[in-house]
Amino acid sequence: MSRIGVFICHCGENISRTVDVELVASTASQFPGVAFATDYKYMCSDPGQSLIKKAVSEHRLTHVVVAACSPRMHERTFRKAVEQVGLNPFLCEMANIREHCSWVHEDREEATQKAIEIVGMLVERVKKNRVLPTITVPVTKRALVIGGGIAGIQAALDIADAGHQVVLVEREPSIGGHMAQLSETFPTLDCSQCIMTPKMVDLANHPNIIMHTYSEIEQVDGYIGNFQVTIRKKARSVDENKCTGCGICMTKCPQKKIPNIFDRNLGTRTAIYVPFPQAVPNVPVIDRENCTMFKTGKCGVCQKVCGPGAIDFNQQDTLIVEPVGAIVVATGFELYDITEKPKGSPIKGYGEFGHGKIPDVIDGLTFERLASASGPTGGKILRPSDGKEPKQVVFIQCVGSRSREKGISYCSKICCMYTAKHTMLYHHKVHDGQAYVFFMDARVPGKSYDEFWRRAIEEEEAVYIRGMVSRLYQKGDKIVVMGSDISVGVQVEIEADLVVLATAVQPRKGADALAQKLGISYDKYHFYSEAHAKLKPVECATAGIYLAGACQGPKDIPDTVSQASAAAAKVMTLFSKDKLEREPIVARVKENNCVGCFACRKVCAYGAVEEKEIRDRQGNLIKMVAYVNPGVCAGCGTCQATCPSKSVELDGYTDEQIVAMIEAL
Amino acid sequence: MQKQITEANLRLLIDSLLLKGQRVVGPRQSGAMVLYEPLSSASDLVFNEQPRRSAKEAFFPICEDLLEYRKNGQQIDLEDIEPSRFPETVLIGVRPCDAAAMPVLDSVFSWDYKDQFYLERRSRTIIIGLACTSADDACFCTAVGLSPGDSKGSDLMFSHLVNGGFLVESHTDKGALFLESWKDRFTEPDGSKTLPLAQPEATPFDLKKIKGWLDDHFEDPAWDSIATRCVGCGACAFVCPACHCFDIIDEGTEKSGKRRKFWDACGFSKFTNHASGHNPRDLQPKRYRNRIMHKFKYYDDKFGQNLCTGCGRCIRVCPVGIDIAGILEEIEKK
Amino acid sequence: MHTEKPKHDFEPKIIAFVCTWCTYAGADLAGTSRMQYPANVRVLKFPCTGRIDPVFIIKAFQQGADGILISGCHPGDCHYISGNYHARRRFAAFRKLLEFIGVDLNRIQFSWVSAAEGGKWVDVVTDLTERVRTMGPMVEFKDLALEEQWSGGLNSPDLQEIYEAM
Amino acid sequence: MTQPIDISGYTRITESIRTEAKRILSDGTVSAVIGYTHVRRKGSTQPILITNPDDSEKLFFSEGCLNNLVVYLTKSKKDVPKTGKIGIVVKGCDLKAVVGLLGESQLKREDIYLIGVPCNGVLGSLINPATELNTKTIAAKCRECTDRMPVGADFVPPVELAAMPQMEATYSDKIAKLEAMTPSERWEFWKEQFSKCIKCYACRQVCAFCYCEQCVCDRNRPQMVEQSPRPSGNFSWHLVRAIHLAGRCVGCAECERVCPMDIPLNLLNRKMAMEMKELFNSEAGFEVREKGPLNSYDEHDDESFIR
Repeated sequence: MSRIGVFICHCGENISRTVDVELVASTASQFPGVAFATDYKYMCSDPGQSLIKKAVSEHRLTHVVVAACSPRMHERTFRKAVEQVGLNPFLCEMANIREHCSWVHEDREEATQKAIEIVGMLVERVKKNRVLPTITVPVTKRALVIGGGIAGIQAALDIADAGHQVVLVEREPSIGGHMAQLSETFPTLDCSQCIMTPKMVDLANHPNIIMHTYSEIEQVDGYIGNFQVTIRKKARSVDENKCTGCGICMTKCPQKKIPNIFDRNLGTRTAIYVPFPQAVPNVPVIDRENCTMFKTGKCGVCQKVCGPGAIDFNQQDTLIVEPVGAIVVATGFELYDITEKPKGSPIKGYGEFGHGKIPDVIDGLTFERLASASGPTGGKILRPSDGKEPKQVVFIQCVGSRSREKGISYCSKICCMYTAKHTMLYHHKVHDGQAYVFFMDARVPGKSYDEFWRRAIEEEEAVYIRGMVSRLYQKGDKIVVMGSDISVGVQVEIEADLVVLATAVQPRKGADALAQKLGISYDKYHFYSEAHAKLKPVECATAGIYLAGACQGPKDIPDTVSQASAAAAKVMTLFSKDKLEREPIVARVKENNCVGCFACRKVCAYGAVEEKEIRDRQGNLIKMVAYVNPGVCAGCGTCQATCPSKSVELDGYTDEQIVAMIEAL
Repeated sequence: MQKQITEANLRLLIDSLLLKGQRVVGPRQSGAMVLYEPLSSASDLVFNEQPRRSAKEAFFPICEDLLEYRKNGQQIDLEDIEPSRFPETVLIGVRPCDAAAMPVLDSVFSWDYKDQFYLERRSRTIIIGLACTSADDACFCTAVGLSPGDSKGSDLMFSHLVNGGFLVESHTDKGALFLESWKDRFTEPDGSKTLPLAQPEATPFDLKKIKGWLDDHFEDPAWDSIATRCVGCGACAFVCPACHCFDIIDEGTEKSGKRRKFWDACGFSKFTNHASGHNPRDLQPKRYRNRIMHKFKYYDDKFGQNLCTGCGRCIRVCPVGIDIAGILEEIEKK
Repeated sequence: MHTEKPKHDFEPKIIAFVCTWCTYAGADLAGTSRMQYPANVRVLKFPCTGRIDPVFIIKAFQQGADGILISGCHPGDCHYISGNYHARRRFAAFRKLLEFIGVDLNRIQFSWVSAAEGGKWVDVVTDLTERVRTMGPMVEFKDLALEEQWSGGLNSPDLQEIYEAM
Repeated sequence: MTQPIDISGYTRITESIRTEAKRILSDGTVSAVIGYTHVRRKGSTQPILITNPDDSEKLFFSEGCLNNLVVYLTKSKKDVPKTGKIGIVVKGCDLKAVVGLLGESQLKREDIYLIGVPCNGVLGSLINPATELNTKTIAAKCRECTDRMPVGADFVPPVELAAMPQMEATYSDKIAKLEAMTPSERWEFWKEQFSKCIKCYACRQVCAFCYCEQCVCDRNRPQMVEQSPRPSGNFSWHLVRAIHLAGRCVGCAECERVCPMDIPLNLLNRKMAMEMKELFNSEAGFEVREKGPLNSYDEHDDESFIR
């Protein structure tokens, strides 16, 4: 038999002005199961809480209802109070008679009657409340960072500096990502590699960081605090432990004409290669598609010249399982390849700019390589077709981006700034050259950004033309760019030597497949979705997984680094305790009743529902049932409303509790 | 005592009963089927079709209240249903296979515990049977020792006369009293012939032999082959004139509610479910076995009667075509 | 402030099923903003509209609700990612069923009320209350509760008299 | 005008079923076959489970083979052996239930061997089984059947279906009539129907989709649905069943057929199926679906009813 205590708060006069609190208390004292009821001026005050605690002890109360303000305000306060006198906090409920009653009704009689009914409802509910023990989940204090670009590097360094082990997985043979490809960076024009390479070296040398390059995520199991990540380490054909990075293999490799992808195919590389000279780790990889040994079985020059004997043609992919407690996803972006319509992509091709057909129509990243001192031209702006210095360069913004009809309706965010930067770099390197920019609007908010853009126009003499390019074609060694200047309403025609397209920023190919392995959600462009656009911008809805950088949406370097550090901070918060405590409002499966239709799993947004085998004592499989992982369940209860037999029940919001409230009305 | 009544007089009689405030229950059209229901006028009466449900619900309703509770502050008020308030009822046009079940049911309802709810209704009701003139291939009253003209359970027995009207025979004091108090409506028999009785195709079972087999074959593979097909609904039990299992449950809220008694069926999987979760009749053949055992062995052991009047209703409604007459035939041959 | 409120013959009972993150918070905001609305509504708090089972609606009608409000987060704002989307489908279907068996859908209101929309909460509750007030009591389910199968009823004419006499 | 329906093919179907059943039982393809067999009453049938190849002769197919045998494959029928592969005779309409159950993790395709029956229709009821199949006695579902040939079965008797006479769809007609009524007229209609219910649960027990271990309506803590067979509890029961079947019911109409009180239960299910189609463009039973319409969603679902 329950012995319920009901405590009616006056809230100064906030409640008592419109609600006859004494009447509510005296009526409540007559409710079945109520052992004690009283009212007090400020229930949340120290003396108020003491009053409750004393009553719990003196009247041997089993449940408590505090009728006061919104539970969103003080539920925690009162639950803590009853916990101090030995009552499970979940045996205390609040009846909201302030926000939902005294403040919104003037008629004293009506408000009092409503308050009595609200209290009655909660009294019936609390009778059905059960003791809920706090759920604790152990935390493995190791983090996985997926992606070795600036976002991944920053997040990994921050977490590692805090004293936790980090496993970093990079798909390419070297970390560095796109930032390693850039020439100079806005808005300060400092050399990208100068600020990037030290960080790469820091990462490689960090005692807390395990780096797996040329590796991919194979499988992710588990949940917050307890993930098991299987990593596929692709066969490099070079033993990382033996290789000294001397580079003789590359010098001797007879296959020298392979387009260098890192240089956007402008330069060439060998079949055994490091993507770029400052690569970390400085261990080459054999490109098996182009290696003579792999193609014909004859060559093996690299093996012969390698002193330490690091070359291993028989190396196989290996699978490594790493236990981690948190995952930072930092897989970055790629530029929209407008050469042709990508197969199976919802995004339409952009044939009209001649990219892929006219050699001197290049994209922004290619321009970065041209401008980079370590690039294929040594930092000279020379056009790809004939190596001549272009005197007229046309930059076209918003190629692909902000084009609903082409399938990408978002703004790629970084192009306005990098195009402005490109015009400056160009002007610095080709003093007699002229840069033209076709743009829709300039979107340059950010510290020192607008100033930077203005500088490009005002000091570096870039000509900005508001309007889009309608046609572009090769004429002799020139590229004729036709467009309209809508600010003055005239047609413009420019004979350019080089055209640079600011193509859209897109998530990495395969972002969706990775998301499915991780159990995180993504938008229609395959950018990963944060749990809340404003308040949880780095958390995924799946607990324990965090986002950093452009994989979540187009971002420039400052934003990326900020988000990476933020993600790291979230990981550190998670790692600050040995065990994760969470509110025990989670769904539980009644395995006796469950028939395993898994409707619950179909509606669970968190992937919290797993399959569980029920076996008899002899070990024979009796049936498969659903199992809700309490570490993953967020407590929304959609599973219960979906389950036809109500074999899954949300603690704290059971059918018994809810029906009790309905029946009290 | 034999009398005779014309159809017109019967209708007048029913209307007079209704006017007097008596409840008259008889077969009447209810949608596409015929059910035993209270008549609002004599013209409601339908004689040519067997009602879909048996007449047992006149004494053993589908659902009835037993008591009402109300919490008043900290105290609980109980209010019992007073069986003496049940209305005086004339149950008319009852098929012999339905009427015959009443004396059988009386045994169980007045055995160790006197069920006032059943017995009070029973004592306030006069049963007027009506001899059957048509049968279908599900009917098998003749196979279980009854006949389409059987007066078992009827206070008065009506038989159709060839030229219309009914021959009326009284079989109990209650019947005689009824004839006496409405004597204006009845006339002396004029020797008219009654319509020939229905002739169900069924040949009589050797019920002793069947029981003998049941006595020894609680465990038998035959149960699986008979009843694996049973889907476990209560249709057979609910249309049966003799099935009498019920459940009692409190329905209502924390504040007030009612204790209710309603039909239950041994075919339901939860029928024998224990609070522990254990179910001694865990599979459907065990449940169906109980249906046969109860009807032809347990009840016989206890009361010397069996719980089947051959009305054939369960055969007609069974979703999976289980034919109790066919099963008895099968057992008999064993 | 204190205008004389009109007294009505019929005060409908309105039961609101709301999610805790948006609509409950929106109703809280209406309170902190001291907005006024009819006192007929009783609020049942759920973690998410995804938790609201259609059976609760039937139960509420059986317990005498004259009007029902189901309200949660706007699409895309669900605290639990997609609970409100599931609820939207579930109730799109269930209301069709209710309509088909003869429940006047004017008695059921669905709404999205965010934590910032105290004013919308007031509007929704006020409109529903006023609408249901003009419709009168929801008698269907209440009458049903009093109905018996004939054999279980005690309602013969003379018994009625006896009861009335008592 | 009542027209006869040509079911001359059923004899050859019967032969074909027997041969196939014998074959798959003999060669060990299956451990049991679920089919139809004769009963004492002329024209009536009942389901049978055979394990001996010689018993194949007991199988047959006729216009009286109304049952959706798929219910025996579900977990609610615990006494049907669940070891080994089971052969089952299915009409096109029944096969849709198999498809639905596959999507709900209740069956594995490799565990069943489907003997599909080309079907010209079955009777509406077996209360008077010795009835000729014609446009009047045919089951309402057969009037608007589009699944006469079972698609995706492992074996289909090589029998050409006779042409069917034109028949008007009765469900959509009745639904339209109900929809044209006022709410209170509809309420009165259903009140009369549901008041007849005696809670025998035949509708639930024959349903291939009512495979719950514990029906929510049998639960008493809390009592979500009143168990007593009174109009009030009956209403809740049929509403809960309709909403639980919405988007899942494949329209085999067994619930309606077996109701001893003749409640037009399939009207509810057809209505919900129509709504599922209209609202979510979803139809049950045509393909194995990972998610049904009521456990999935689309961000752009209609919300014109939401304020």
